[in-house]
Amino acid sequence: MPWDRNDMAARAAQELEDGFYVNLGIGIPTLVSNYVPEDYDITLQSENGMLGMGPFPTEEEIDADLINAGKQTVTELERTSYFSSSQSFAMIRGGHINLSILGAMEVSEAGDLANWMIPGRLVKGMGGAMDLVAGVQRIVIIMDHANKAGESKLLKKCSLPLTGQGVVDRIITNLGVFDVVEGGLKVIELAPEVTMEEVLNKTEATIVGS
Amino acid sequence: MPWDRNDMAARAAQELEDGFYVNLGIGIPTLVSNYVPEDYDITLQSENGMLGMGPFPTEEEIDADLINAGKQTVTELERTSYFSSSQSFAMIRGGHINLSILGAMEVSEAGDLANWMIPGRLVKGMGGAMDLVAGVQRIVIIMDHANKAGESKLLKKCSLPLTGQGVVDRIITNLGVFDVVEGGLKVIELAPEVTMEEVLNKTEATIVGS
Amino acid sequence: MKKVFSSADETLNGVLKDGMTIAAGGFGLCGIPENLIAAIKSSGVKELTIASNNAGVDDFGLGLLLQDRQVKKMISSYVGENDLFMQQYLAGELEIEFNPQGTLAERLRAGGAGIPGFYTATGVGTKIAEGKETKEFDGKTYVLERGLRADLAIVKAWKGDAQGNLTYRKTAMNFNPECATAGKITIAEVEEIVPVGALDKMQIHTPGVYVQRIFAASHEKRIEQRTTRAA
Amino acid sequence: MKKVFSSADETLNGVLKDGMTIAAGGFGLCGIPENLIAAIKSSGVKELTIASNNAGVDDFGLGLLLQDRQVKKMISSYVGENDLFMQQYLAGELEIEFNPQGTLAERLRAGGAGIPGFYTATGVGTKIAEGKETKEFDGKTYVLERGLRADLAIVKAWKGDAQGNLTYRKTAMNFNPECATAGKITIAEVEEIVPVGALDKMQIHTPGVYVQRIFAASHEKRIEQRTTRAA
Repeated sequence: MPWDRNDMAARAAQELEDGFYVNLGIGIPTLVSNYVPEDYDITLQSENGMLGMGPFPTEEEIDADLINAGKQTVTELERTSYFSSSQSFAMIRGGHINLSILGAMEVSEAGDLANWMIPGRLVKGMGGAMDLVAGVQRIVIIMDHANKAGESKLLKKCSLPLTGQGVVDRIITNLGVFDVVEGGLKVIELAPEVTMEEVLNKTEATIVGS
Repeated sequence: MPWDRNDMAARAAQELEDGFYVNLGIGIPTLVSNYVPEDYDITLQSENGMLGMGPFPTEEEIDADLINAGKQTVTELERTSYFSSSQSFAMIRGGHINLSILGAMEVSEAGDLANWMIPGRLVKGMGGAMDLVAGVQRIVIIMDHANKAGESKLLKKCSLPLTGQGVVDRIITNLGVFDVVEGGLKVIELAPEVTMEEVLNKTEATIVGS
Repeated sequence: MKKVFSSADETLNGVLKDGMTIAAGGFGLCGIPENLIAAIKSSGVKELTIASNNAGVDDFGLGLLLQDRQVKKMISSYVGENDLFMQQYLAGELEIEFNPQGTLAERLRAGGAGIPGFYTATGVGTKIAEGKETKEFDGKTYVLERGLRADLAIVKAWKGDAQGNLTYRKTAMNFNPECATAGKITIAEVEEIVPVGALDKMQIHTPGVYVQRIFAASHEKRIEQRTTRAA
Repeated sequence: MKKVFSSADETLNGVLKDGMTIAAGGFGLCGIPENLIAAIKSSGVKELTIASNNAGVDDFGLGLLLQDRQVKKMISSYVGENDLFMQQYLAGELEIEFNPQGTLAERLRAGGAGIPGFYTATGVGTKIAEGKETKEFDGKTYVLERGLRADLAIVKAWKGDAQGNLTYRKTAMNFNPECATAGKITIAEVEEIVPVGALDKMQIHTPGVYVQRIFAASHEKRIEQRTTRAA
């Protein structure tokens, strides 16, 4: 049985290490915060200028001056610090954030990532995604293995404009966990009841060493 | 009668305009703060990380954490703000300081400045001088017209290693005030009883339009 | 040198010109100079180039300037919250220059800090690097990005004083400090003007040298995504 | 991830290596990590490259590391307060790379911010630009300077917490925030460790992500130029 959104988030939480500074993308990556091991000291960075992001506020706690990078109201923690945008991206670009978990439209076997633009469709902008993938120490992608038309999103080469070139370290899909290695993608783990044959059938990217 | 140190500082104070942000070099330039018109709102920047530098402290006010760029103990004012070195030089390099008044060993008729290094002698370093002359809106030099050997310090070409190229706007010496203009130095003002002939005799640099 | 003014209109007096470049602080609708934006709308100034991370929403923030087509070009990282923007963009009435968010922040900082260009790995191998110079450092490729200055910067702070010293509150800080340094003229709207000396001297986010005009005003502070948890 | 240690020696455990590069905060003797410098002296580590605006004085600050010839090279803007430095320099025992003060600060900031190179007008046409690339922007010439990272950064702050958040006091801030970002490992000595949450969240100069180890100690805070006015 392939993983659902929450399974993928739970699996992604295994990427965390105690003491990590982490930036979570919008969508499924946000769910990862529900699966942080209790004895881990994890600090979430929000690229609009906050280190130590807390949960959503109660109705009473809502503060218009306190939002995350998805423009959602959030809360602060005891450890929280605030800073400006250039300082926030200095932290990101300078490699001080240990891990970023992001969504994707396509990933190539070379670790190229496309997640910001579909030509001919409305272009909304890349926000901080290009900086995150270029600067954060480790990039883990969570996404469905195939698009709605059933086509593989793990490709030999991305068809969409790139967010970053050779930036992805690991991909977690509903079918399993894949690492970008020399020559293609390596299967690290399969979701329950998912077979290697199914993965090979549903993946355009080269699967190596399996 | 040529100007003395205090006369030169007083003349340099005429370069100030109400509301100016000013960086004063070590030595005679420091004396300029004694001649600020009382109705002027002048803010002194100290490049080690302070905007709004106050006078020297009383014995009771001395604070080891509060020094100026000359490593002298100073005081803060109501308006004072503190910041880091990169922020301080962002302010300087970015052209946000209106005026810097500095000392010099040599100035050329092209506005080149040499004030940090004498080859063969001990080299102590340029500190913030190169950043100041490259970034501050207007550079005014205070120096003696001649060195101890009686040789002009206003030269056709500097003989010493430069602090900056074409950076000086105005020079105030014991003999008068000189602007760097197309083709050489222009006499703006002479000290009392100093004649143009004396200036021409004592100046190696080309004097134009006088 | 009086820096304190009584209103947004008064601070903008003599400052606005058709075709000028404006850097505007704010992230989404958080920490935006909402009174200055409204006053710029009223002024009718046109052909603006605006550097701002986002373009507001249709009826608030920078979106207000789109209603009367006052904007020629946006330099932004994300404009997805503004339908009017999309319509004008698709109709060819509005240019957009996308900058990665961190690159935009650094361009403004660099512009204000006298740095005309810097290298970043962000965007290398993507559309963003097309037509830009690249250079290798220690075997890795970086793209040259330019410092960005603006004719006018408009920022929103929490507290300010008559010297122009500013402090910001929580994530409403965002791009405001960078914009403040990048403006040839910088105007700040604040929630409260406090006496000079009342701000903690070690905690002034924007020293007064960067701010030419300042005024206090009330702020609607509209929230885009009101997300809550059970109490 | 315990960041709080009990002493300078303990924080340096396993960190020091001959030939390493160390970025050290401080301006003159103001805001220097004096306990860490003393511990580095005791450790006997050699062949150090040290990026620090100054080199201390003969018997305090970084000057202590010169006594046993532990320093191979200094990257500084001004070393005029240290006679021992001059002796070793003239004897060819010590290298010096002079950086303009603002360039040194920006190099450390850039290194910590993932910017491998930037352009500045500082030093153009002088010895400092010799052998470096230059480039024209808008008709003016700038020199390319490199971002600077260090194997270890040692900084001195006023108050810190167990998360590594730091605040600095007055002009003792100086190069400390930049050094903190430039270190692959950053160790902070503070006057006081306060509970997490006690520092004003909007006023933390160095967020904890930059600081791997922290300890509290007393500080002599020697003054170089004791200048006073009549009371």
